[in-house]
Amino acid sequence: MNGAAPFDVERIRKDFPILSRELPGGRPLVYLDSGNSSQKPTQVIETMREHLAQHYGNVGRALHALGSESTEAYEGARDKIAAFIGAPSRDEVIFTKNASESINLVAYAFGNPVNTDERFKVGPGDEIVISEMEHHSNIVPWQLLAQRTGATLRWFPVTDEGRLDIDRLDELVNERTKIVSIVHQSNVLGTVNSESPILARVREVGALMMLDASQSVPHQPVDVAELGVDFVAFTGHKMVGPSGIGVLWGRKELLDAMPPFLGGGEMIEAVWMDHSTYAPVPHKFEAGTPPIVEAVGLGAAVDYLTSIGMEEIKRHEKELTGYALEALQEIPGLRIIGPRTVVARGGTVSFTLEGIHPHDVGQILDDVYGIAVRVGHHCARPLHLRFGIPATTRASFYLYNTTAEIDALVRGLHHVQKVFG
Amino acid sequence: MNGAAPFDVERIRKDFPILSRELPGGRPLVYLDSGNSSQKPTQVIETMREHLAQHYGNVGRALHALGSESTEAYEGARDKIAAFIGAPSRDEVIFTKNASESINLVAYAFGNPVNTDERFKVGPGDEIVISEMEHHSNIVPWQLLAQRTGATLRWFPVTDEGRLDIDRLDELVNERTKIVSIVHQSNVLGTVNSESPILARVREVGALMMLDASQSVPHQPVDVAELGVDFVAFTGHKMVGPSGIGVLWGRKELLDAMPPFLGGGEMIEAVWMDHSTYAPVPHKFEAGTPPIVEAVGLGAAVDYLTSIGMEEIKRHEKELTGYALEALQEIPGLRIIGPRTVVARGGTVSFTLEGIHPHDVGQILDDVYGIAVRVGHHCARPLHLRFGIPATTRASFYLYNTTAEIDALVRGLHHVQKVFG
Amino acid sequence: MYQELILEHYKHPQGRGLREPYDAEVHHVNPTCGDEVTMRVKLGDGGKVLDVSYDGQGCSISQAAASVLHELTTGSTVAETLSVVDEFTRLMQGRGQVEADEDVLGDAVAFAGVAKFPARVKCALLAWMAYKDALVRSQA
Amino acid sequence: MYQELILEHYKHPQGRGLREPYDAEVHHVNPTCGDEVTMRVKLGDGGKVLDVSYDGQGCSISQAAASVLHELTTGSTVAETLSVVDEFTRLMQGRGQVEADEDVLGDAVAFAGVAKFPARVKCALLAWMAYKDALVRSQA
Ligand SMILES: Cc1ncc(COP(=O)(O)O)c(C=O)c1O
Ligand SMILES: Cc1ncc(COP(=O)(O)O)c(C=O)c1O
Repeated sequence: MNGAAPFDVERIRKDFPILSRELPGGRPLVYLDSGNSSQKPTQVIETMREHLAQHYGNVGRALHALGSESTEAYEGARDKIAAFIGAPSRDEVIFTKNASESINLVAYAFGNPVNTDERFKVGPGDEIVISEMEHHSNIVPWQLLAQRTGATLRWFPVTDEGRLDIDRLDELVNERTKIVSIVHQSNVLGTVNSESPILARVREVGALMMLDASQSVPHQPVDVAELGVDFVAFTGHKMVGPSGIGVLWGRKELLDAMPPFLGGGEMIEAVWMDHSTYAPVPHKFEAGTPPIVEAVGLGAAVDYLTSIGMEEIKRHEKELTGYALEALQEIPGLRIIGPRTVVARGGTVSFTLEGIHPHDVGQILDDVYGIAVRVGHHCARPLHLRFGIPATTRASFYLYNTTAEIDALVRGLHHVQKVFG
Repeated sequence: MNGAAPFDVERIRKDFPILSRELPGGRPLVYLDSGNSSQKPTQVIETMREHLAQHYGNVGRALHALGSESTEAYEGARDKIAAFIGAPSRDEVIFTKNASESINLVAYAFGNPVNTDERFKVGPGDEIVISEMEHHSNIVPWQLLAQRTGATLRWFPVTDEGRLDIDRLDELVNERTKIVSIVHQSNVLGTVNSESPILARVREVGALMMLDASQSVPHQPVDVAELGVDFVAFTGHKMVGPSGIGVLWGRKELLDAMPPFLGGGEMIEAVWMDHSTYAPVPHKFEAGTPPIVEAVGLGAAVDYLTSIGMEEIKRHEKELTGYALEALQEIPGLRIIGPRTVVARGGTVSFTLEGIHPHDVGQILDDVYGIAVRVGHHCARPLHLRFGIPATTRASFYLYNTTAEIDALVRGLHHVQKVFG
Repeated sequence: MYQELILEHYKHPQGRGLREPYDAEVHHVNPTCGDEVTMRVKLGDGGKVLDVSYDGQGCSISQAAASVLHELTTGSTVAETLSVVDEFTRLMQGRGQVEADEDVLGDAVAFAGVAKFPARVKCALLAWMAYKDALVRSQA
Repeated sequence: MYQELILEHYKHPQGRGLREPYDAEVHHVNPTCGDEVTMRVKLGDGGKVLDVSYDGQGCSISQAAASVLHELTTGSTVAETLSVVDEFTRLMQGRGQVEADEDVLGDAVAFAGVAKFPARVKCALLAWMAYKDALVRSQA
């Protein structure tokens, strides 16, 4: 892709300074927690440093040289991200602080008494549909909306294999549905959901549809126009970008119809003491000084990912996932929560070890081998309740991971079993 | 203060790499736009770089070594900021993305049908009080609240000298008032408002009071306990810290009583599909992955400011302001908008030049001399309407500015007058 | 950016002042910086632009643009002036990357430097957008 | 952090199981990780702790902590056990900076390493907080 050099994981690892770091006690770092947050390449870190040290100024407001340089870098980042996700217009890319804010922004557009657009009216009798495999960030905003407005929250169940159960799609999504918000790739199961059957039904009943793409945009080519949904949320820190920046993509026509969310500088056209008019999107939704350097860093992240090629990254992760699924299933007492084959799933593998609590698994992996995995409910407690377990251990892979690291994980798990044997 | 070295502006300037940068065309940079956003010292830039390159992990959720290092750095930054503003408890310091989000967070706590606390109930007949000298970020959130709830927005006028006019305090703040939100230091006039007479009346009528301290916390010692108000908002990028981070300080008892604002990961205690319980403050208001590296950078910024001493910074800026006020008033046709003496004002000087539009002033200062000032309404359009002018030119000073830079400004303004003479 | 020609037009605006008769009058404002222009257009037979009169306030760029516009449009045909408007708009929105067509733009070429300053582009375009609007209304 | 003693208590919990008679029963949950403990306390004359019985599920730290607690409290007086609770809490909340008092803590000193892991401190404290709660209720 892009005529880039062939995928070379050792070369890629050199771009990430932290990967050659030693942990206290001389442990090497084996970072298998990118689903939680990814590491950053020098290209991103240096772009941010350089911007802070030589080009920083506030954006939008300043006419002077630094203000122009910052504004150009900030708006240039918007162009890059629009291109990266195939947005029909750059104005559809809104910078937020994280995926959570992106989802809340959309949730707060509903049931606002000031807004008269039918599509965003929500009250008792109206329904909002999510799923049992959502991250808390795609559950709680909708719970809060339901509480504020009296609407009803409903959800798709999950099958034993960790797939979305859409058997009752036609009943769940119906004339009372205002919005359906579903995760694109589960941060626990690894499952990649196919949005098309749901979207078809959503269109039939005249509802809107949002995708939480926090775990898909970093790991596979995502084209929002191709997806065809109305809103897509994702977050910078999971895609080799900095913390403090997220993205909401939305159809311009809908963004135009939505009321403002946060009020303040930059999101206005003109202000009087008793009323205001608002700037056109995307600025309408970017109140106050935005995460300037963070957006610039995310632009550099997108450049970096593109230079490697998203198809290549996906292929590499698929290889790792296949390797890991096979190796892990040979460990006695290990139960994978989620699909056991690489079909329609990403590089996130959650599991339990019989008789050993995930906290203990994670702690020993870290203490003894420097292996960073995540343990707990991964901000998806209802999904764990569904499987009747309080917690899992999760290994998640990215472009810089190797099969040797998976071997280390397997060795580590054997040791854990010995300690608790 | 702190037994620090005596204030040495030349030494301080060396900490800010951008200040020795050359602009295109070989112009030196004369940065007089810190009221818009401040520059960053190496200490902040390097702390962020180092964290990204060697210690980055997600906070709160991860048990592993990097997760602990990041969590410690992030929560350590909270400790530093709590100490910097004299917060009675570290849990009262909430990280947001900017001051605008901080103010919106408080505004959204009012009139939420889910919340039953009397103090946050707002409806028709209730009143919200701001002032005519507010930044849009302390106007629009309250307009939006008034629109959502039917409450009435009222405001203190501003005197011709650019002071808050509290003559009608007792009428403006009354039994119907729910909250008064006022700027601590005006970003246009430089005026520093005394909160105490207003606060006394606010307490009499049982309302709440918020201070927008975006322009005071960077420039003078601010002790929230001493101020005695209920909420204080400020922003990282104006206090030598990074973009993408703001702070809300609030009394714990009130924060506890407020409903959550953004929903998502990290702000919960436990989640079921149909309801959730929430984490204690500050985490209740920090949904999703926070601006981790930005908080760490803000911690370094606060360390830096403390090492210089806030009293010293205030004194230095007062000197600059006195010098500038005197020099500027000698320019024929120049009218200062705001107090003309250094009493109860900070280092922000806005003015008009007869017959020359501020855009032209700013452009020539920048093009010819590399002097960065801000021109326009500085996100305070109602204040400009009050003075019957569409725009002003604003010079704003910080710890790294010199009297030589003010001399350059004066020379530049003379040149502007020659061009348009 | 402050070409001699721009300053000349700013200090000595051509055709300034609102005149009778006119077919349409428009008032345009740039809310972010407060620049304003009121513009009247009088058309004649054969699509002739008989008069463009205006008044306004704002920065040198916005006011000089109105003066240059007056000069370039008065006496031409609507069709001719529209191609100037188009070319000027293209130049202004080109972020400094677009080569100006001097043959079409005449004096307005002096504004080429403005295109590099996104914040000022709106100032330069204010009068031209008002003119386009006034044309539409005259012909309606 | 995984001291032999902790693993021993985890694999061979002392006094586990809910027993009769009891004065109070409490159920504590750590919502972030799902660790749970149910605890019963039976007090006797002179503030004697006659039995502390418990059941639960969770990580080795939380479960071993309950077992150690059973050993340290059963047979002591309420006053004595409260000073152990206080010292254990102080140790756990000390972020690894606090020196443990072995004389007071006995076997519980094995948990000192946990204090360096903020995320695990709650696990270690779960049973101890439940015990304190149960005491209050027994005496109420
Ligand atoms: C007085 C005042 N309040 C609020 C703000 C908003 O801060 P931010 O843009 O960081 O949200 C600013 C600065 O822009 C300000 O000067
Ligand atoms: C599926 C999913 N949705 C939403 C989020 C929230 O992202 P953020 O924490 O950046 O708001 C995450 C990651 O934490 C996630 O994995």
